[in-house]
Amino acid sequence: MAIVVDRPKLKWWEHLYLPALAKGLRITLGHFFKMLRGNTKVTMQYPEEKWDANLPDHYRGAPALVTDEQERERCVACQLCEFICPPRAITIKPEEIPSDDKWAKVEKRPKVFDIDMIRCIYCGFCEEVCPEQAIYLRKDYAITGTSREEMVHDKEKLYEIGGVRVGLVNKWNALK
Amino acid sequence: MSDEKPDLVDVQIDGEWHQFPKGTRMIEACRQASVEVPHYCYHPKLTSPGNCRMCLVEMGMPPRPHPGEATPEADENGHLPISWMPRPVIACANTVAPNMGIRTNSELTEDCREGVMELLLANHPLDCPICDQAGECTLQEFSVEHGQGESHFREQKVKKPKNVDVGPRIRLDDERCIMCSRCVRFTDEIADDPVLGFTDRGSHTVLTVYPGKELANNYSLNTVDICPVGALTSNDFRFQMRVWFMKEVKTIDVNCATGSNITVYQREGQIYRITPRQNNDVNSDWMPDSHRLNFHWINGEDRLTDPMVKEGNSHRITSWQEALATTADKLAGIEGSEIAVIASASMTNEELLMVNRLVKHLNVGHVDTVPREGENDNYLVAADRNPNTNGVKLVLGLDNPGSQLDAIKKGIKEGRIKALLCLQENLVDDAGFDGETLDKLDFFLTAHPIANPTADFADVVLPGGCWAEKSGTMINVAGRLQRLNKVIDGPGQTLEPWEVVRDLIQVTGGGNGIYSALDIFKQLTEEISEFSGLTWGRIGDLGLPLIETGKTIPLLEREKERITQGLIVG
Amino acid sequence: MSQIKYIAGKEPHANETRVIFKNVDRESWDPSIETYLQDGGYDQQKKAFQMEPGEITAEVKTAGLRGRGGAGFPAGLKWSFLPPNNDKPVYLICNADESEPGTFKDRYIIHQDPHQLIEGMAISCFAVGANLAYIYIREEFPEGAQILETAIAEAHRKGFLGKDILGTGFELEIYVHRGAGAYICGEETGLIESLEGKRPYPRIKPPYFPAAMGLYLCPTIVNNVETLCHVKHIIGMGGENWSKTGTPNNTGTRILCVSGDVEKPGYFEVQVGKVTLGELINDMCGGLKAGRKLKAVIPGGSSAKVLRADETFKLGKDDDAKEISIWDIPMDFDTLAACGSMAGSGGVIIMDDSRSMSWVINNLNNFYAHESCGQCTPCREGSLWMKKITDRVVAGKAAPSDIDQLDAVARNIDGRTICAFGEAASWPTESFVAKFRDELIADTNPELEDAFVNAEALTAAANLK
Amino acid sequence: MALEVPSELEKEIDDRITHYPVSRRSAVLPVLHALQHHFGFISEDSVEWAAAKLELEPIKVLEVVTFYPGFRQSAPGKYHIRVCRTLSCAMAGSYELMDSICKKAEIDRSGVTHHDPIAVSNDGKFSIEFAECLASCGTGPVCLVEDDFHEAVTDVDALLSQYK
Repeated sequence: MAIVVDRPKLKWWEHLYLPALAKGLRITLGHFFKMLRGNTKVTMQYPEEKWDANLPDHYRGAPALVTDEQERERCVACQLCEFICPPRAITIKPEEIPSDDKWAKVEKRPKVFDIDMIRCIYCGFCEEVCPEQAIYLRKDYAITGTSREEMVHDKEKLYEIGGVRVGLVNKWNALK
Repeated sequence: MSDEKPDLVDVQIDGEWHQFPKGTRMIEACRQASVEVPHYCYHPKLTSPGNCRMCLVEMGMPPRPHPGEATPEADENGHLPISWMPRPVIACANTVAPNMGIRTNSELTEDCREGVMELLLANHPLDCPICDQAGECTLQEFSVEHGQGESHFREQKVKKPKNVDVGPRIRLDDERCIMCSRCVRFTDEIADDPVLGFTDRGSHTVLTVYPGKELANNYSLNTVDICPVGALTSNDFRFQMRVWFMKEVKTIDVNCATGSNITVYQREGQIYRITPRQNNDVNSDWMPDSHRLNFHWINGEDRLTDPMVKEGNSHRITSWQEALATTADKLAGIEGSEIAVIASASMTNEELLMVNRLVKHLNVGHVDTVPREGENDNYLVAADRNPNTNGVKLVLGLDNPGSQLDAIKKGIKEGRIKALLCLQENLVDDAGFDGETLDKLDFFLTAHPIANPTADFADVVLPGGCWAEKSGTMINVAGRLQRLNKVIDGPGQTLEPWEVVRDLIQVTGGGNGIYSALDIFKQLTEEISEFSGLTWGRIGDLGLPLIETGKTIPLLEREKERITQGLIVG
Repeated sequence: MSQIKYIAGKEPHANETRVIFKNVDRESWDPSIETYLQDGGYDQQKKAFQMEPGEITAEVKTAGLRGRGGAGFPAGLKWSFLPPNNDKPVYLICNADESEPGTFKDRYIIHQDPHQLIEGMAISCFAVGANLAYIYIREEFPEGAQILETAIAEAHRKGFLGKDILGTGFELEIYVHRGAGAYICGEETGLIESLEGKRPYPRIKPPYFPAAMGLYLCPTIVNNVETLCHVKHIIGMGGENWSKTGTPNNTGTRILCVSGDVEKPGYFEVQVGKVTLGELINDMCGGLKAGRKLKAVIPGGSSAKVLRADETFKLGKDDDAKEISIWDIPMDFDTLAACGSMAGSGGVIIMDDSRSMSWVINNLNNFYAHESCGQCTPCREGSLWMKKITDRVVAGKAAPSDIDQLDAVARNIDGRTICAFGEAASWPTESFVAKFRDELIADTNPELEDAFVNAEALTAAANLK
Repeated sequence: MALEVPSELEKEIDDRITHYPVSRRSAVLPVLHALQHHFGFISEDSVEWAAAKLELEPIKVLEVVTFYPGFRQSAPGKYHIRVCRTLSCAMAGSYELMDSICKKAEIDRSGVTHHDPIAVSNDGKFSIEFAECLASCGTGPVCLVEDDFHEAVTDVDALLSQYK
């Protein structure tokens, strides 16, 4: 059932709108002087400015790949993230690391590592399941693009977002 | 109880009494009682060295009274009490004895398993994320079931050679090896190619291929199958796909008349791997590498995906309707006696029955298939490289497949044969036909999975599905009826060959109500006495003996011999 | 025996009863057959060859001869395990792979009295019906192998070996087979595999009991050098008479080899059980070194469990129970087993209070890690693991919890392997941890405990890349 | 490539093989001993020669060679010394003996590993390795120089001076 809202009946001075104008100007001037005194908050200049600094540590933004301090790709293409990913956003094609590569002893790396950000639901399962500590959810939250292709993050893009992550991975601990 | 069946012995497994034939190994008895005993080195087709110690179980026998002591009394079911032995025994090499007790869930057994697991993992590199075996690794599985969940190993692991090429198809990672010796025993006992061995000793023992030699025999990839860990991996499958993504389909190999039972692993329409599937009447647990690796062409570049008709010197992609209509047009003016059909012995019985229908419907004058003979390798590769020659004889009714080919060639050259329908065969490469002969034909149709040289001369080219894209039955060299199961869908507009033949019959005026290969099998059971009473379900995964051929599979014969000698369980 | 003169300074101790070692260190004695024959050599063979084979086995059984190789299994019983209706050839192998640390008796028999062994073997072969016998001698006895080959050739010439021996129609060939430095070849099935030209991986029992499926899968008897020598004397003295030496169920004489921290280490042939450990150390070996106190004794080769000097042992049951100190232990099979150790191969290793027990167990673990054949999992992985732990204990890089882990590893091996090497490797560790736990823990560093919990810190500490 | 085996050595080997009438394979150890005695160590060629002689696959011979520490796979010095390191000898000072022999004979053992246990002196005259129990525990420390047994070795100078 529709609810009928009655229009308020305006007084004559209210029809002039001048008092309202003055009231508005008073607020604006008040803010103006507050601003001059530095007592007011200013709107964030999004997207030039971002919220990153204010995000909590556990914030789940875009998943990304990381390298270790020796610039080794941490990912060994075990495909567990591809397996666990609920919306099947991840596609991995593994390849053998050539024997003349510095990291040949690792044997395996991703040849193709795509995350379809249209599908990604930011659940963080990939980070949780990764046995090599190679994939992390970073704080990027505004993933945009003008085509579907652009929304698929390839390996290069993922490393660009991810950066370097230091710390020991069990596999390369000689005692493990 | 045991008086009635003297060859059976009463054995108690985890508190329940069972009966087993005398001489049954404890591990097999447990398996028959649906109790899994974890193991690594034991393999029923190989001798038992008892070296992994994973199958240790608690065992007990009726107490042996000292002189003067009372003999133990049997309970109401005739079972004697069991006095448990303080030391565990291995289940893989010991046989059951009357009134024996086995405990696979006791504290001692669990303690042994936990201990052996810890020691197996002590020097094992925990590189499961890289290792191809992950997901089907018994070390992983038993470690979850029987392991401790955390490592107490604080030492440096023993370093051993990694990523070693032991043969053209196999890579070895010695750090992962748990020295179960299955591969060594396989190469010694089954493949008769002893190139593998252990060098050095103790914890430094290393699986090695003799320097300068290679593990290159045609059965080498079986070592990868039986390796319980990721020490031996297949170059072909290495890093291609994790096993948990793939779907498994049970089917049979079509590279020779043996018809080895196989499991095909596919993901999203692509086949990644083929492994042998146990069938003690066909291929035991093994298969030749040459057959196993012959699948990459299925996803290859030269697959035919659409029907084509010839225009001038080139072929044009078209629809099935147009291709079939063209065929009908061309065949309309040709007498049945002027038509020849060359079918294939790689077709299923169902497809061959359809070919038979086509032949009768068109009143075809000449029918044959293309024989492929090679050498019997004295293991599993039969001399006949066609998978269903026996089907050709039984269903298509050709007593001597291949004997008509020369007559057909001659007929074409002399103009007596004006149309040739080539079904799933490659006449140029495999049957000695040349372009000159084929060009003489008024009409030439070929249906085949790939764009082979024969197709160049065809007026109509039809994409027929390959073995992985169709279902049916075949009869192997020993006369065993086995099922071929569809693994993946054919690419593009590909149809299963039986559908192609059915459409040919329909378009040339014949009618029938067949909608599936199963329908054809029903007709087979009605028309051919050997098939009567059978269903696909009854044939099952392992097939049924159908006809007597008098032929045997050499590897199986040797295995039977070893079973009678008591060397293996089989 | 009084007329036998020994080389000055090497005379037997008064407590000794020299049977096997009668000719060891004897004045003007050499290993030639002439010398041996002048002393009544091969008389027992002649006597035995007049007997029925079954009679010989019966005599050996009557004598109660227990194997001198380590396990102390009755030799006569072992022989009677041969399948009764056997149509395969029977082999006899003399185990001269003396490799148990602390044992050095066989080398003297082989070097100084080879014909005694050959005679004992000939009699034993006759008893079990073996026409082909091998002496598996360790590679580290190159001279011994030559002496034996010379002796065999001599015996051949004199007709004690070869075809139609002593006119009985019995045929016997003995060959010397040299090992190549593997402790595991002392294990009888490992020895058989080695003799077959394979890696000496011990076989699983069942089904490969040597008496039924031994060398070339034929019935095979494997006996120690000392055991086979005793057979000659059993025939000479008669089983009944022989069994009067020693103590009941521990009959005969046996050679004790003493090494370590005593004034005069050496070999002593004594009646089994008639000499106590105290007499052995103090009287026969001249006591401990000046100013030193006894700390520990390994009484039967390195695999035997260690005995602590201040331990007391409860022997006997119920009313007969008595408590004895380490000094009063009679050196026989049953008592040492009751004391929680074993008589083993007769190698007694004495350690005084100057010895670090961590160092001792580390030395033994080094030995077992080196000698593990690597066939079955527990011993292959466990023996090296134990060595690595004690390596760290000795280096001061272990935490107290490592001692528990050491014990846990040993218990993971014990009783779970194909052959007895598993026990041999784990018993020393088990006993050292049980009896010298405080000392081992004192050699560890509690501060490292945290480091081990935090693997990252440990890796950094060890400077691992 | 092929190993040149003198005829008298081959004759000796053939004679040894007759000791094993049931199985030629049993003669692996004696054949290898004979080859090592002659050539100083077991080379790859020796393995193959022995395998051919015994009608075996070479891997079966290699398995045996690598199992036993008694077989060397690299050339030792002119005189090969084995020092016992097991308990009784170690208590009697075998580690010290090893050190003094190395010092005296100028042998650097720093590169010794499990896989390569032998160290050779700078002049190639002596090579040395630790051996497990040599079964003369009562007279430690003991060592074997070639086939000569030396007991209670205290005077290293006297020991080495016997070998020119």
